[in-house]
Amino acid sequence: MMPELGKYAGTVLSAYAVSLLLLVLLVAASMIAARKAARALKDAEERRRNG
Amino acid sequence: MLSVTDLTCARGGVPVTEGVTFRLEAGEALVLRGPNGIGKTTLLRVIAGLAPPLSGSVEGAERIAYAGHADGIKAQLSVTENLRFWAATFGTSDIAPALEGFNLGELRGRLAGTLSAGQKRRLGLARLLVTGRPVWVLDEPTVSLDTASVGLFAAAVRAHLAAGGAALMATHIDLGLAEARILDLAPYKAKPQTRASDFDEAFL
Amino acid sequence: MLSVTDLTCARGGVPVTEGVTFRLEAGEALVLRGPNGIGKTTLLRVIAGLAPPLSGSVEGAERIAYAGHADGIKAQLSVTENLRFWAATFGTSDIAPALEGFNLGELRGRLAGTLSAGQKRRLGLARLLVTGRPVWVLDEPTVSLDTASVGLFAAAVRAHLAAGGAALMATHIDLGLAEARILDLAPYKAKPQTRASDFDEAFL
Amino acid sequence: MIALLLRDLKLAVRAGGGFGLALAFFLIVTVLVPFAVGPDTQRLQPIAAGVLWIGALLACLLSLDRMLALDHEDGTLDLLATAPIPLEGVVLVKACAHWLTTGLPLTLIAAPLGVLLNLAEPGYLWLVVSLACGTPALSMIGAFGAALTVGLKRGGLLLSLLVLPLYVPTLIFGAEVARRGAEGLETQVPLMLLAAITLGVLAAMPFAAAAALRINLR
Amino acid sequence: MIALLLRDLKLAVRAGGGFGLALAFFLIVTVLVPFAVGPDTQRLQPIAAGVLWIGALLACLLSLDRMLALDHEDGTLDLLATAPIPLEGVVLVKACAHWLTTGLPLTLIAAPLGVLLNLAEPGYLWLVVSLACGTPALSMIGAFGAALTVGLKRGGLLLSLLVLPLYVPTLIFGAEVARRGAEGLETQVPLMLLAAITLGVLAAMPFAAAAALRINLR
Amino acid sequence: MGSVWEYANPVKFSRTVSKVLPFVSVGALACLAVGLVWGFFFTPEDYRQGSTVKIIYLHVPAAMVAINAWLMMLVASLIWLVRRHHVSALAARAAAPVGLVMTLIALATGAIWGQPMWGTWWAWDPRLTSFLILTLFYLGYIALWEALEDPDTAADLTSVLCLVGSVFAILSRYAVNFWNQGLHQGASVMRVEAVTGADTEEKVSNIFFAPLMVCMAGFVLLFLALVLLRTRTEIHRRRLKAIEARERMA
Ligand code: HEM
Ligand SMILES: Nc1ncnc2c1ncn2[C@@H]1O[C@H](COP(=O)(O)OP(=O)(O)OP(=O)(O)O)[C@@H](O)[C@H]1O
Ligand SMILES: Nc1ncnc2c1ncn2[C@@H]1O[C@H](COP(=O)(O)OP(=O)(O)OP(=O)(O)O)[C@@H](O)[C@H]1O
Ligand SMILES: [Mg+2]
Ligand SMILES: [Mg+2]
Repeated sequence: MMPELGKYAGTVLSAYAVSLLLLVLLVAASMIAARKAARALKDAEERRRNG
Repeated sequence: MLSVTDLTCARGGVPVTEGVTFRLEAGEALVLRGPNGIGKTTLLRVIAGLAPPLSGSVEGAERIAYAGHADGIKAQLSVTENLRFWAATFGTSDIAPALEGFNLGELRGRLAGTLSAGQKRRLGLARLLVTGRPVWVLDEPTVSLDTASVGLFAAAVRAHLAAGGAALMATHIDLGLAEARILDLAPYKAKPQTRASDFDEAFL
Repeated sequence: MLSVTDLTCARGGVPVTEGVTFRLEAGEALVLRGPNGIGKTTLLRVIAGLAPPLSGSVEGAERIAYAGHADGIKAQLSVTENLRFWAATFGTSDIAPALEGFNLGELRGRLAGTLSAGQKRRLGLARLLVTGRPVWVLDEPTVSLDTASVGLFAAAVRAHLAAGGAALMATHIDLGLAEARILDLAPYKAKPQTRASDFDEAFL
Repeated sequence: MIALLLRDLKLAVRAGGGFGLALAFFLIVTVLVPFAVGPDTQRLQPIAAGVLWIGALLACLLSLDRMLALDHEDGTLDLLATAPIPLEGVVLVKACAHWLTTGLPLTLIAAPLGVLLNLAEPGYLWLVVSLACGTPALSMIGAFGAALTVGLKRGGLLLSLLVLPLYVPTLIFGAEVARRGAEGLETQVPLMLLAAITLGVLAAMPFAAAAALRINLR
Repeated sequence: MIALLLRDLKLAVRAGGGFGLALAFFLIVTVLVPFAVGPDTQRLQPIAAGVLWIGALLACLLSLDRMLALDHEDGTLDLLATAPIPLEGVVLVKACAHWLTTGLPLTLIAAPLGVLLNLAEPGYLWLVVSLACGTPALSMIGAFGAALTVGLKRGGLLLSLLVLPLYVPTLIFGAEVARRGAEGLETQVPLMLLAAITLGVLAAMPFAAAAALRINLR
Repeated sequence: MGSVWEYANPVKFSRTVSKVLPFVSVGALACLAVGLVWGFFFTPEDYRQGSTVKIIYLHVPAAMVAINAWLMMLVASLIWLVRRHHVSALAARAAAPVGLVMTLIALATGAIWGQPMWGTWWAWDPRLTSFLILTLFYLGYIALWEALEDPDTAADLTSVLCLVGSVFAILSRYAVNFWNQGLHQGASVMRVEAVTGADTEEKVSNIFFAPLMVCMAGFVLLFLALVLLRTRTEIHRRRLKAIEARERMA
């Protein structure tokens, strides 16, 4: 399955690893922040309606 | 001289006072009152043109001399140097009446940094006299002043009114200005439900 | 609790007040009075141990909680975080009475930077309650406070006195503490001829 | 406006006003460089012009936060904003006072400091010329940065962060003039470009800075 | 004391607290150097270690004035002086918090920045080691400088001026370690000396700093 | 359907985002997966660069998005300054960290690529240098947003910074070009062009070009999805702040 990367295997793989890691971190951070904000907002809206 | 119409002021994006309306004519003084946090400072800054109102309008802002909590006094300049600078900035030149009016004659050569809290405050108030502006807008002008100095201040305000000026002051203590009208801000407190506009509703 | 003997204080190398002597027992309050520039701030800083006296002595300085013009409040921390920090520093831990005593319950989660002048001052005074120190030394504690808050302050001082504490305060306005003794600083004003010691005479 | 300029100069010269500190900082950075990179002439000479430009730029940068922040803290800016002079003028005057107390002395002292780094003979003139042309732009760009960060407590480091990338074009052309001068090459083109940047900045920046200041004051 | 440390760290991380700005400044100085001295590898490589050390030192220096001045302005220092903890401890904790928010991140980011200046291969390890050993001394000496200048409005530049000469020994040995490391020479001796300086400073400086602070408070 | 400005209403914007976001995210994911797998597994090696060509599928799209993110922020800032739509300012704020990460990816992959190709991690080539300066602008922009507390003030000041910064970014680009030609005779510039430009334009068109385009689409969609999501987050935060403020006042 793995293509033959030759003598540059380390280079190519590390480039992919670094990029994907950064992307995943960014996406994860965005999603966590979105969820946190949405939940906090929902709580607040409920508090407002009830109290 | 100064006319405020239906003014709504916000602090940190939240309306604090709303619907404030009043007129100030030459020779009149108006004292703002209200508990801590009601929005006196906010209102005065809006009136002086330092912050934009959320709605409503102020006429005559260009006639205002403003004095807030901070005095705009340089510690490394002497009392006269400080006053001269402000006089030059406002296009006047005579600082003698200011020195006299607030009893600063003895301190004239002192560096402002070596004054006590009350002396510094007197210097800050003396600045008003050199601006030559007809409308004084003052935020807690008598903080740290002793009784004699409060008297000096009241006399200065009276003289200013007599000369056709006007004054708007926020304070918690009695200034000894019996002739001043009083405006209590408590009834103007913004209701929490207020909406500035439907469009940006989510933010206000 | 606190005893001050023949204290001479200097500011900028010049003696300001001299020969101040008094004792403060548990349950007593003493109010310092005097016109602007007489040397109240200077005296209080010496008593609190922040500045050395020119002569004379202070006993009981280590029992003092001092509150000056600046409140030691961090704008980026919330009200409770500010109080907790000071409680931890003074080795106490309960901040609830302080919040309650100065009516800060509603503001507890606010960043201190977003408080109005009077609200910030209340927080600064609440700090006294978490120090657990018996002697309060306060410099113009009620600056910017409205009447209701001055009442809170007076009640807090009374409770402190009743619990065996003592308080020394400099102020220009009436605190509503009828039981407090008053010490007028005017008679203690340093004579210009005063010499600290023969040796350093040339410099003073 | 003249009163403001005079006051600023007076304040700078008074004790604790900070006049001379930029100079001293410049001196010290220049002195530290040989300690850090080693004392060889062959190493120092080629980098001398560049190091002097960086030193001047940093010295300028570090004195920026005094320009507006002090006046903001004690309320002077609030009062100036209600005074009958335009805020653009205030900013321009402040940048001017900054240049007179920082950029000008830096330019004058750069040549003697060049000796410490074994700057090549023909470089002295061009170093001084490039600094004289470039430092006004540094002061004016700095005024913009100071206006952006004026409300922040100790915004000094943030100010540096915002301003440094804006300094890049000035630095490149300025250092290029000095470097080419030291190597005896032609300096006309970068000098023209440097002058163009300075003029453009002086013409346009006061408006941006005044806008930022107005936003910060409200 | 722990409360103080935690509070300082919290303040540093809060919005506007200034955490990360020293890093950014370090980055920027490193980036600007090639603009000033030219892009040649042959020119950059020999000065890389030294420039990185100077950059770290300046970044550290610029964040010093926050250490005590903010606490002085709002009266916290007055109150800490009357609190039941020794002033020496306060100073030490402050220096510690400064190192955690400045020196440590600078050390960690120095290696990637070395790439920009084409630092020679073997130099990376030694650069990091020398910074790790040296930056605590920088923070502690800085605390002393901050204590000396704490009463002054915008004492920042004066602070730099006072502290820079005190930084010279640390800089010399630290840069020497990094430079020798990059050139593949032996680094034992300067490293030992650097460590000795750091230990000595950590042991003695808190007392000097607390004394200076006491004088400034009265 | 009325004018575009309707979407400047935060409520309407949030609602639209909720509807659109799933499609955009799925599209982004699909394009990225297809493009990267295609590129990584099913393209041959370049005869000169060996397997390192495969880095192109990350490097080039990231670089493109990084530059265009700044452009988008510039436009959004202008809209905020002129029309004062909060959503616009918040979108600019939301885009900045995404742009920064893209810049970092371009820098990192470029550096890793440069090691075998040019024998160095980093050279002061004008293009690389301008990119580094762009990173600095992103950092400053984000730091300014974080440092200011009042949201409207922050929006105004960052917008002004964005405008002025854009002018200076362009100036820097010319300055850097001038600076490096002067000394280097454009050696590394030539090499970037030789290794990349020519190859990408010509040879790439058949084998490398198609997956590159798919990756490009994937990155753009990802950027879009992230900006929409983060803008909505910012709106929520803002709303939360407003509600808390009201509670305080009541
Ligand atoms: C840290 C180093 C590098 C950085 C910061 C960098 C940055 C960039 C930038 C900004 C672009 C422009 C995208 C555009 O204009 O749309 C680009 C394109 C490109 N880069 Fe790099 N690069 C780096 C190293 C490399 C290396 C080492 C190679 C290959 C040997 C390379 C190959 C390419 C290719 C093929 C393109 C596309 C060119 C085109 O669109 O015509 N880059 N890079
Ligand atoms: N930066 C801020 N963000 C949010 N709310 C704020 C901010 N600054 C002040 N406030 C709030 O706005 C309200 C009005 O404050 P303002 O300073 O105008 O009150 P004030 O009437 O002057 O009070 P005082 O008598 O205590 O000076 C207060 O409730 C205060 O808590
Ligand atoms: N740094 C200084 N150098 C010289 N004299 C000073 C300095 N600071 C204050 N003074 C003088 O010392 C005297 C005492 O000042 P202090 O601040 O103690 O007065 P105070 O009683 O607290 O006045 P206030 O009621 O106005 O606060 C004043 O006359 C003041 O002018
Ligand atoms: Mg107020
Ligand atoms: Mg006093």
